[in-house]
Amino acid sequence: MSALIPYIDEPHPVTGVTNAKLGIWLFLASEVMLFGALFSTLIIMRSSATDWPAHGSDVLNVPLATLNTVFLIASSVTIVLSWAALKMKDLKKFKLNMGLTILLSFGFLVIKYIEYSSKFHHEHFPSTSTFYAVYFTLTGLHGLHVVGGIIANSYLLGPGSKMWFTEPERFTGRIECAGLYWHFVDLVWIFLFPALYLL
Amino acid sequence: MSHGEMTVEEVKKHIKKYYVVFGALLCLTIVTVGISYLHLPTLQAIILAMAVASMKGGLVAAYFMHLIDEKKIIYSMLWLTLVLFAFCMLIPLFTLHGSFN
Amino acid sequence: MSNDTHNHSHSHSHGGAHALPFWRKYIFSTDHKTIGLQYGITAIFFLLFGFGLMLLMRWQLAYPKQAIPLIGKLFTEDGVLSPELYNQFGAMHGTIMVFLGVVPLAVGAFGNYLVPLQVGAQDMAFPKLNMLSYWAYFCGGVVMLGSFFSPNGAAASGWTSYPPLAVVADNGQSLWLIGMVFLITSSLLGSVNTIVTAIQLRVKGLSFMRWPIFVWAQVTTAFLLLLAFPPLEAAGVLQLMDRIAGTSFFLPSGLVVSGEALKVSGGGNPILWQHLFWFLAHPEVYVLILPAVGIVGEIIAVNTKKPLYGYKTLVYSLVFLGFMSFIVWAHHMFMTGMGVTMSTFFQATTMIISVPSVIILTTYLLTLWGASITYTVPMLFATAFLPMFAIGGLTGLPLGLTASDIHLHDTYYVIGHFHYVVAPGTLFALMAGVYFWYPKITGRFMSDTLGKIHFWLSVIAINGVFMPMFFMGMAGVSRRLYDQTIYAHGAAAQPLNVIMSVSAWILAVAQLPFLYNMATSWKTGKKVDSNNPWGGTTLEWAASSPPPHENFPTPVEVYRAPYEYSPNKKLLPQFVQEA
Amino acid sequence: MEQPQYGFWLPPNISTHGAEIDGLISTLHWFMAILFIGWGIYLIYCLIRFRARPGHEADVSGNTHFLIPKYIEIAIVIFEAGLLIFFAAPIWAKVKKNFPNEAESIVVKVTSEQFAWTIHYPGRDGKFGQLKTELIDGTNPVGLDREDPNGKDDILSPNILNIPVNKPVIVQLTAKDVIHSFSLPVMRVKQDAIPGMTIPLWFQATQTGKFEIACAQLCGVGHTQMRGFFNVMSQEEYDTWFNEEEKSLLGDAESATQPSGENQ
Repeated sequence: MSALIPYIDEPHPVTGVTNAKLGIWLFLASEVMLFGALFSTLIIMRSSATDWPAHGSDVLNVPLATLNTVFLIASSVTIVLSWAALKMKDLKKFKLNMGLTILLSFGFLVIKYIEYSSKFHHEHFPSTSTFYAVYFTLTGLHGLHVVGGIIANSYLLGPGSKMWFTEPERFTGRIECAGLYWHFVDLVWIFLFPALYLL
Repeated sequence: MSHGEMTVEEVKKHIKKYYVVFGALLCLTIVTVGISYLHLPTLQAIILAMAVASMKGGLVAAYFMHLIDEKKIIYSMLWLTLVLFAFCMLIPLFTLHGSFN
Repeated sequence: MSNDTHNHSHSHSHGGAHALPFWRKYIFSTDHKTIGLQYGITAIFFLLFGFGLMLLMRWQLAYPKQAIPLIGKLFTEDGVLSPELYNQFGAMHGTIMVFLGVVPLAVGAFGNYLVPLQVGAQDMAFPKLNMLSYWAYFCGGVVMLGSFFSPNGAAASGWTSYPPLAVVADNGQSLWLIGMVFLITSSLLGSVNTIVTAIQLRVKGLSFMRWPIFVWAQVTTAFLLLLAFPPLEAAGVLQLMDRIAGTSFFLPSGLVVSGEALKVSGGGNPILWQHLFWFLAHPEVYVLILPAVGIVGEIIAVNTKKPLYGYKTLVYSLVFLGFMSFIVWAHHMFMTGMGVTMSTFFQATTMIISVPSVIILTTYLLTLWGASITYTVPMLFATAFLPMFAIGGLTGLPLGLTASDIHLHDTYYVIGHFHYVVAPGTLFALMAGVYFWYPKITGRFMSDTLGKIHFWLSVIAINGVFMPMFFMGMAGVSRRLYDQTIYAHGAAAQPLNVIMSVSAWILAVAQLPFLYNMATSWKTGKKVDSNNPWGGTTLEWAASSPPPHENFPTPVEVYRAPYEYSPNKKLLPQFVQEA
Repeated sequence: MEQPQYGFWLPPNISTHGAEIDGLISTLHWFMAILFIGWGIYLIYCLIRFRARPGHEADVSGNTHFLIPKYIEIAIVIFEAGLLIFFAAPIWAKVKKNFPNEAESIVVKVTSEQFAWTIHYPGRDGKFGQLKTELIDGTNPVGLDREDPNGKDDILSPNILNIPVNKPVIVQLTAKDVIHSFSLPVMRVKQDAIPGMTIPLWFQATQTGKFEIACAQLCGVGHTQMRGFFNVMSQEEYDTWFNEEEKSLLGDAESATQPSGENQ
């Protein structure tokens, strides 16, 4: 059926983009608004809270979070490299880079798990204070986005990659979209990290 | 795709760029963590940290997300989003300072 | 897909559809027309359900504390609607009508069915996402309906769900929030699809300024949904955290509920919810009205037999209206202790937004000048839309100015105002749309006689429901009161409640011919004799009725702007080449 | 004190600022009526004159341009801007910002809860006593500390606001649990009561009488029942009531929290 839908694999002559690319950007636009509202909340909570820690580093583990930042940035590089590999028609290199991306994202989640469990261990829950409420909600939602990314990327690495042999252009486009989403997840973290851990 | 007709040479050039950006991002991460250990006054700390984060975000958006050369339709849509995002970021101002004046 | 498969599948486009099993064709279909119909049928069910809740509430309002005749015992032991149920019905009436009724009908059903047809596409850009969007909506609906059966019933804190009330409320509220997350997801998927379809799948020759006005309205609406809904999603998650994880995003310190200090960390801000909520919910009003404006534009263009007046002005007004709708939200919050600076800003934006609304109304009114108006049933509804929308819009003025809002805020005046916009406004337009495109969808006309009965009864009854609300609001009666007669000024205005309730029941009866008409004309209505029975100019009239699986077996092309007529008064559809 | 007359339109106005609000409301409704009737006449004229009939054809040239609507639209814009600048904003500033002098006014705290109002007078010393959450119970709904010297003479009046006529009243409005809205229809006063915030408002009554306080914001299952009263008294009546309350409070400090509601 989808055979009749144009501009799946080639850009529209007027807009210059494929359907998927326009679609993913629209989706990211809505995500921008989602995190915009959450950052607004963070600012309000911080401005009016009485017991906000003077520095995030007083209560949160900065070295672990820094490592996580490096993980996410690195995974952003690997996913864009996996797309570049497809551009050079190198499926093996694509698989290697995409695999690395997923591995790094898992690394991110593992560290997140360590952070969370140490907080729970010290009886710090979302209900403890507005700081922890913001911390858990924002990192939790970001974490869900990471999980979503892992699912999508794993599909594209595994069963989804068969499309390379039938519709290589379309598959490359899909990887580009997955990459755009993943970079956005990275971008959110780039702002979350200083806002929660460093300030 | 904006990069639909790229040659292998061009892709390789791109890849080089990605590594440079990667390096820049790592440096900026170290910078921002470093600044936080200086324990600057809150306002300066916030401005600096957000400036560095914006630089990092800008690099990711410009190079990894290829916003540096994207199609007009994507730009116009993102400008619209940016304006509305700005409205959304006015909410703290309205919530905290909207009353009684 | 490579080009050869592209061409190959053309010849098989029909065979492929029939080979599908029943559940792929009608249940988990990816055909935009089937999904449009699924949306339509589900939305009409919810509209009737939400309307039913209101009919029950109207008994309590007209005859306080008297048992509801016949069916009252189904709800409570003595047959009297309890205040608990009243609040639940009130909250769910609003939620269901807005999020499960009107938006899915206007955007999900009409948008899904018509946008691909009007841009000449074979289907939506992402058919599977489209299916997912419907099923997310369906799940949201099931959760919302299911919440009535949760231990303490459904959400009862109003459709606005203001905390702290909503946070300390019973569990129905959690289900409400979860339901909303489904509905928001559905809207996001749907709006991405609509925008991409309208922009990318335009046929050759269909430039932006040749889009039918309905497509412009749908695309603007889709942008509103796309960018305004996420803040509510965020707010919903935060409220859910407040309810489930014990956080205090919306709970200030020192709350004492029923004499007990609430054991929460505090430090939150209840006003934050209102900002985030209205950041969505004001654009949401325009989500309700813009598709209606689009539908009315199409119907007026066809039934006046002349071009729409000021197409470009209309388009710019629509887009400007959509954009401005993002910066007026705090006019819902004038009574929260807002200062002079902020309130003046939001009053100014509110006054500015009235300008494009007036322009839209004016262009439609001016289109009538020099026309040759055929009073078909859809045209009757579209005509009625104009003065009804005008009343809805005009009564926004006293609410949009702070000083007059002091007296009218949170009274029946507000209810009258937005119901005039949404009920005799949007819903009339949607009914007009049903009569208008029914022949396209089924290949048969709906009965004219039944349609006219439906129209005249509805238009009289609906004004009987909502017009008294302005007087009641003027008298200062607060909204959402279970029994206003305990107040002296409420008791004095009580006769108005009886008028409203009786009108509402007449309105309910008036919908029976419509439902009957819709159901039976499918099989017995008069058959259409051509693809273009009304004499329309836009692309959907190039397809056969009903359109086949992939809409246009032979590719279509667009040669001119919509709504053009040749000098010798001949219709010039967009898809016909010769001038 | 005669009963006010209510009907299907604005309730009587007994406040000093209400006339301006009513004036704006009626100006707006005249404006709306003129526009609507104008549009309506035009619409009906078109519907009749341009109906499809044998021998009548539509003008399809599409090059007719109308100037009058343009001027009407410009006029509407100017009129709306004028209303905003010269009426709405100044009235709002007067009501919300230009507070009367506290020394010459009655200052009360109004605390709303599900589903009642507590009116808290500072008493003879003009100073509010401390409020402590842990002291809140059935007889002391705001948690007033009677041990506090400032709190000894404070009057707590459940659901009844007594005020003297022709004297400004400043209300410090707050809520204990959820959002309520303090609505005095005859006084053209409405203000949300928001927990965690204390929002000031003021008004001045011009005639005596017994009126009602309504809750205008859905606050739970008893929203309807959240009816309070406010009595506008002559200065002498008010003084008598006030002195009796004070006497009963300071005469017997232990029974101080007994509500004075019967004293209407």
